[in-house]
Amino acid sequence: MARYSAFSIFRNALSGQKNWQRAWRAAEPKPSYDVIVIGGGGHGLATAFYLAENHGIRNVAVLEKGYVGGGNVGRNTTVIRSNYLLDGNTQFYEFSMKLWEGMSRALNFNVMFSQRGQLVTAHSADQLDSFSHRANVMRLNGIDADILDREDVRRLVPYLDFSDTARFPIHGAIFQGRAGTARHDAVAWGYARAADGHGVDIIQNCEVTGFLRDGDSIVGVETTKGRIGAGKVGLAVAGHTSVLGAKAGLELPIESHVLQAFVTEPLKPLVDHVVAYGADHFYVSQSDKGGLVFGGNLDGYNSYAQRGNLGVVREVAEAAIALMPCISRVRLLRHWGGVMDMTPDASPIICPTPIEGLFLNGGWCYGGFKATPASGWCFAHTIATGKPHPLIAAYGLDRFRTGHTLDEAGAGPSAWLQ
Amino acid sequence: MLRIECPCCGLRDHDEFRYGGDASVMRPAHDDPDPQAWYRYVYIRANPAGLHREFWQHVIGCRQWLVVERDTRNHAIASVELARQLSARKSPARKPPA
Amino acid sequence: MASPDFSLSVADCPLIQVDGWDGALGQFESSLSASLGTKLPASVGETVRQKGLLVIRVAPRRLWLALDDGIEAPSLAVDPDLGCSVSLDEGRVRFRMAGADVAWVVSKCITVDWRAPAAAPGRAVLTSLHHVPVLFLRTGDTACELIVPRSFSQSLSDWISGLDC
Amino acid sequence: MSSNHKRLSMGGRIDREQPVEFTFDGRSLIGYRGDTLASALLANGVTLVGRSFKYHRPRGIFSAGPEEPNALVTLATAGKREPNLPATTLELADGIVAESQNRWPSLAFDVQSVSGLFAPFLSAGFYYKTFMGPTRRAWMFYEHFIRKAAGLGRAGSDPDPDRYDISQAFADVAIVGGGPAGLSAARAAAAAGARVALIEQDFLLGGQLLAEPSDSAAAAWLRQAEAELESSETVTLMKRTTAFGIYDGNVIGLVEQRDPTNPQLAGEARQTFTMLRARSIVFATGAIERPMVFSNNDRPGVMLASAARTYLNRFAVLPGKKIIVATTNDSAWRAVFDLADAGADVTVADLRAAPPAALAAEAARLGVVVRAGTHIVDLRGGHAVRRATLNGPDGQSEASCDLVCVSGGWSPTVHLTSHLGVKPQYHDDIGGFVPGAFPADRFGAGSMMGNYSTAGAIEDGHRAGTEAASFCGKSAPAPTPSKLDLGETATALLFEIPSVGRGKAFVDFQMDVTTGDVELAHREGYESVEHLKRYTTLGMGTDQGKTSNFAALASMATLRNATIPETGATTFRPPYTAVALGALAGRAIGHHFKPIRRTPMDGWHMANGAEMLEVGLWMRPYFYRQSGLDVNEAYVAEMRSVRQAAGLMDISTLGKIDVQGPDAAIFLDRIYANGFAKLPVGRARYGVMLRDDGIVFDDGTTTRLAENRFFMTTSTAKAADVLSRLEFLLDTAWPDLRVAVTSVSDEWAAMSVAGPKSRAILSAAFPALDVSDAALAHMGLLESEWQGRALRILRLSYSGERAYEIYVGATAGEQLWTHLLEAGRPFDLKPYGVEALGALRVEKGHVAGPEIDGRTTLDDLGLGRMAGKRTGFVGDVLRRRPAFQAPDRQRLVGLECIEEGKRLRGGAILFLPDEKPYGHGHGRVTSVTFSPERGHYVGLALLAGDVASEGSEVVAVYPMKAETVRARIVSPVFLDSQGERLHG
Repeated sequence: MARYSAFSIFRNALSGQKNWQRAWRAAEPKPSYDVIVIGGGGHGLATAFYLAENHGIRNVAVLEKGYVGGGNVGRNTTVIRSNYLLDGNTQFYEFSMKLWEGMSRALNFNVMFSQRGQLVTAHSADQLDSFSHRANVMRLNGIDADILDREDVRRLVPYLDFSDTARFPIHGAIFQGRAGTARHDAVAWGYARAADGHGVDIIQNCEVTGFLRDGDSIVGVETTKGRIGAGKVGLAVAGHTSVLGAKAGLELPIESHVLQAFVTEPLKPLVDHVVAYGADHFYVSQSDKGGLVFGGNLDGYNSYAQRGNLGVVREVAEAAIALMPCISRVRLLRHWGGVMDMTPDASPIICPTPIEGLFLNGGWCYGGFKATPASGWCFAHTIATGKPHPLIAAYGLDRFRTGHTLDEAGAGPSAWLQ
Repeated sequence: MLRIECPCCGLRDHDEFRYGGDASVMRPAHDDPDPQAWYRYVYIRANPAGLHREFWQHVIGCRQWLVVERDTRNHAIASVELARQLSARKSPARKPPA
Repeated sequence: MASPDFSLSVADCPLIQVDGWDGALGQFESSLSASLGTKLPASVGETVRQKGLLVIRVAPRRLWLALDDGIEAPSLAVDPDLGCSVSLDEGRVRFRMAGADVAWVVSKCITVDWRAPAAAPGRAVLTSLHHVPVLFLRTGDTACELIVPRSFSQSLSDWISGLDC
Repeated sequence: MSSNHKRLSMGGRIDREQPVEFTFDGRSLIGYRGDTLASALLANGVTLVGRSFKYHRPRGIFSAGPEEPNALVTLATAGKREPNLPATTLELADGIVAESQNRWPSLAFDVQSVSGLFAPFLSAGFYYKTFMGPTRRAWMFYEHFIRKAAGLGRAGSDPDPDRYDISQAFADVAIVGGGPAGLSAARAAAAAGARVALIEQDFLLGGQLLAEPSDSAAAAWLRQAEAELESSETVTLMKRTTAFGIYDGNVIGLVEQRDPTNPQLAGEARQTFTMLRARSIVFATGAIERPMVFSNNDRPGVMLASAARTYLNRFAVLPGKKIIVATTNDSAWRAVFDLADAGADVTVADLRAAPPAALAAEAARLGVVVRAGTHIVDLRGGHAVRRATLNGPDGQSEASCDLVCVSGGWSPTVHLTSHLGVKPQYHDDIGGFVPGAFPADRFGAGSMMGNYSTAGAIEDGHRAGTEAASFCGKSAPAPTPSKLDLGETATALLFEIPSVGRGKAFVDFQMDVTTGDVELAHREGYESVEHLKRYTTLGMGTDQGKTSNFAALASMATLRNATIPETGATTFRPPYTAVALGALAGRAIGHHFKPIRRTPMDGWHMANGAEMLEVGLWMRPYFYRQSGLDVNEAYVAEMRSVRQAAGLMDISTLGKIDVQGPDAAIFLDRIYANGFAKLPVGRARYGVMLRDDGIVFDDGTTTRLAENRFFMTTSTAKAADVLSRLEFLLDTAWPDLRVAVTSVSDEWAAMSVAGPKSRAILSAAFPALDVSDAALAHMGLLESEWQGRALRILRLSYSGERAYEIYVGATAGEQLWTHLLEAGRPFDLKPYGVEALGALRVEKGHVAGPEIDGRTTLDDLGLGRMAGKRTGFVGDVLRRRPAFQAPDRQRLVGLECIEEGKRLRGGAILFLPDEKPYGHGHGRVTSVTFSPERGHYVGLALLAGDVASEGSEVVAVYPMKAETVRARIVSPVFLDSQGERLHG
């Protein structure tokens, strides 16, 4: 695989761009693999890459029902942060952050990880106290975090509403300087190309329709491209985990819900950070192309439809103007929906399953993008060794039975309220 | 925007309703001591890509809880009934509690 | 519309709510009907007017009795085996809205089709005004009322009037 | 050059009596009423209008509608800056100040246009392949410059001075598009008896009919249709209104622009966002002409053929004198004839070897040069086209020109129909995508269905309008439509990309995507349509690729050696055209973002120095300002006054629920963890509700008013959730229980009188009531009347002091409040706010929001004894799960600061004294207060059971302030553990 570099661009420019190779091969399935990863999104591709890179397992296929990166990895608002409160989450997301920091160079693909800092506004002394609790936990776990007062926030993001007419005046904020955004598609493509470079077969337009069994064990999959044998099967199909889980006989505490995302027309730089509104559901950043990329709350009912409700569009716009009155004349260019696996505690499920040979990676709720590298890393470890990686020890399926749930928001077991 | 035909109030916008989740799971009796039954009721969901029976409350309206059958792939609503009527149908010989 | 032909006045809104029990509804309603001296509205959204009293069905087993200004509350003795009543004398406010442009104002506030039979004079619609539950009462060709929770009433009247609050 | 030197002296739909002044890049210009900004610029000979996104290439006006990729301007009136607006859709009005964008220092001389020189290096996706070193954070360095170069216009930084409105609308039949098909559908549906809303984005109805001469038969047909619809009572004509999206429930999102030419509307909402609920929808959205692909096809002076015809016939602008029309189909010939008729020197380059003879004959009659089998290979001219290189049967030749009109066929406008998942289907016979099968309540008509003749569109519209009305049950017999035949010939509309020259050939003008980029994407394996879009940024511009999608798709299909349907179709997402966020927010801005909830005593608080605090939607007194005291001093002063004399607190925000019925007691027994069935009438009890998963849901007191009647209070935050939950259980789980629950939160003003002198104050305030301890014991109830309103006095304490909660009808709330203050004056009664309330409860060890955080159980909060051995209540079974019984489970403790001069803070993390503070510690401080009683800070904490032994020390670590404080673990009740004050 030819390396990407400024020099390769220069050389190819002189030869009329005729010598670039495919980013990954157009593979067709072999009869069997050591590991099949179902799902050619960020998590599945990262898993395949780390199986090869960290564990030397190269006889791997990634099966994607559509095209690589066509699911949530290419539909999200690209925020990356590691500001988690609960033991079990904090270290996992910080590990992910560290992987992000080296990702472009590790993959030789610029994923444009931009550590521009993320802040969440606080609107009362109590809310700022609870943010301080979080920030304290972060610092005590070696993660950068700061608490800002109103004037600090004003200096950093003067375009927020500091006027007397603000319905929920800004009191302060929690800030993580290392947080930021990345180019979502590049993450999928970068992992695909790097995994392909290690010999992984990436097979697009290949939908898994069932599982092959030997007794109680899963030994392969049925697909639209025929039967494929596998030593182990890893499931990484965000949004559709229940559907495929059901085919394998797994009963899961997951509901699929739509989360909408929005982008405005491209503008000259206006928002230099990731900003989230602590009084309502709204978060925004500005892409390198110039569009303001933002989102809000779940639509709030089970859905696989990848489209949202007009009422939510309106609510998100209201929150946008409440936080940033100056974007009232900025125009919404496009909005779309992604299907989220919501769990009853808003934390993921990533573990071996009760079914021999089947491993599960799902339930990422609306936070899967930032977890992509650590999820792939830990899932690869779990598949390779058969045992959960220590960083995902808390993400077992059994926690709902035992009560060891990780409910960051304390919102309770109704998935749509998370 | 989803619109739901409330059996009492007619076709109303989504934002007048409160979602109540999967209506196909059976709530155990209030004094059922079986942890497995409660675990399944609270956590396990079929989550179908297709017809889904679900609770909605017309909370900004008649406040009745409804059971709606809706296709999760395209949001088309097949039926709406008062939850209370459904429960009555299930146990026609209701008797007042002792 | 620069200055719509529209007026808004605000008044107290004494109400009595009565509920019948599931299973005893027929008995409950005939007894209530007898003590009020009027038939009851059959379905949600229908109203019946009787001597300064507007009977509104707000749910399958729930009625509101709205009293006109200065009308004494009827004494209701609800048999506890049939249902119950609760006075809602203090918690709501009545917005009286009228004028040639009232339909235009309503269209900016609530999701009610002014021209639909369900919103014809004499009908009631439970709906939301800026997230707040309200009862819309169509009182005439160019008149209606909104019964709104007292705690939100100032905010909502500012909203309707297009005022900053 | 004289003003309007390209304007014809006659014709068009402009009003020459009404000149309109505007400026473009500082130049004052004149247009006419009826112009768009684009037509006025063209009339004034302005051909260079903008710069492209990536290469900063000069661009002109390409279209006459919302598909415009190039002519984007910023409206730059002070305080009302609005970037990226297509000049082709801006209705000209006095005072428009327009600026070109994406150029510096000027449009004609743009420094960044040198990026064109680097174009070979800036191929699609080049940034994925570089900028990765030398350090890990290198991208942050490069990104700074890339961000500055990217983006199109610049947004304003001030709040928007304009207003927006939101409107709710209803119709039987909504018709999107006011062209021939839409007009015909509206007439048919209205005649059938349906209520019709006709939506047209333009400020004139007519669609493509507006491109017909203003004295033609088409114009007469249009006038008649419009007059008929305007006079119909059941038709609402919505001009200047864009249907930006179709959503579930047949809800159409509309944005209506205020008429900018009517000065009387200046104070009205700039835009109105309407949610139109339609029983059926007719899509008559027309079609968009496709460009042709050749080298330098983006030069200013290249224009869609239909646009040129529109500028000529609608706006009376002849945009060129020496014109080449390049086409693949018949439709562009109509432009040829009209332009020639208007006096231009026209050459047609038709890709087809043999264009229809009738067309050629008419061309000959008009002196038009016809070059069959010929296409443009390349264009020259910087700021305006000058010469074209043509390639035909006789080889290459050159031709001079000042305008190039192009037509690569038409693409039906299927954007809206696909928002709800109707997949476009490719039809070979028209060479384009039309909507697939509609559901029963949606219909298509006219050119959006591939029916390209006017006569056909009118018939089609009539059918669709009739069927849509019939779907709504309206089928009064409709008259036959009035016919209009413009004699268009219908032939297959080919799309083909012939050989291109050496210069860049653009498929997406705005995003600067070329055929070379498509080739590169293909070469690198980004072959699916979605990969192509994402890798090359195709279709990602403000025009959403309205003119580019098909060309790119065709180009990829050729490369993959596949058919167009095999290559795929893109999914269109709303909005169809960009929508201002302010319009979507409407009036819900500023204070109106969320409704404000006020207690009956709000006016008093405001008038008496209260600092108000937003608590959910409520406004509550935070503390009362006293001279010279900050919040920390003020709340402590308020605490002292409660502890030493008495305080008055507005607690009207508590949720209040009336629970009635023969089974009310049984019901409460099930929903509370502690029992209520045995509660005597006239007594209150503190209760805790759990969620089904065993976690604490809410707490409050419930009082038994009568055998079958209870008065429940909930926390302020959970009031609505609790009521819905109760209704859920009654409707779905226990419909056999005869219980009615009703929110009475707004019925009652509620206030708490707390402190040692509270009873005396009550006696003074209610001389007629017996409030002695015998008559009103702790947890007792007294019901009475005050000023004709119901009065309930509950003896309950949150602060630990003797205290009474007084409930009175809301209309008398403020009156009673002032009455109590008056009666309490001799006893030093002072109002206190939520900060003091919170502090008082911490001192007393009562849990609240910070402890009931959605993760704690009854046992965690030290309340396990409330449930005792009870079973059968909500949450009972799952609260027994193993995790909740673990020895290191965090439980409620009290903490006492033991370092002089230091303080505890909520959110501090707890470690053992000899531990290195790292990780999550053993727990955290949840709530703190300065305790005037103890003279130092005390707090509540959740601390792991295996380290929480009373009397031992912990260290509270607070890195945000670099603080480490030693504290002793104590009982959470800091005050009066025997409860003597309750009775004192």
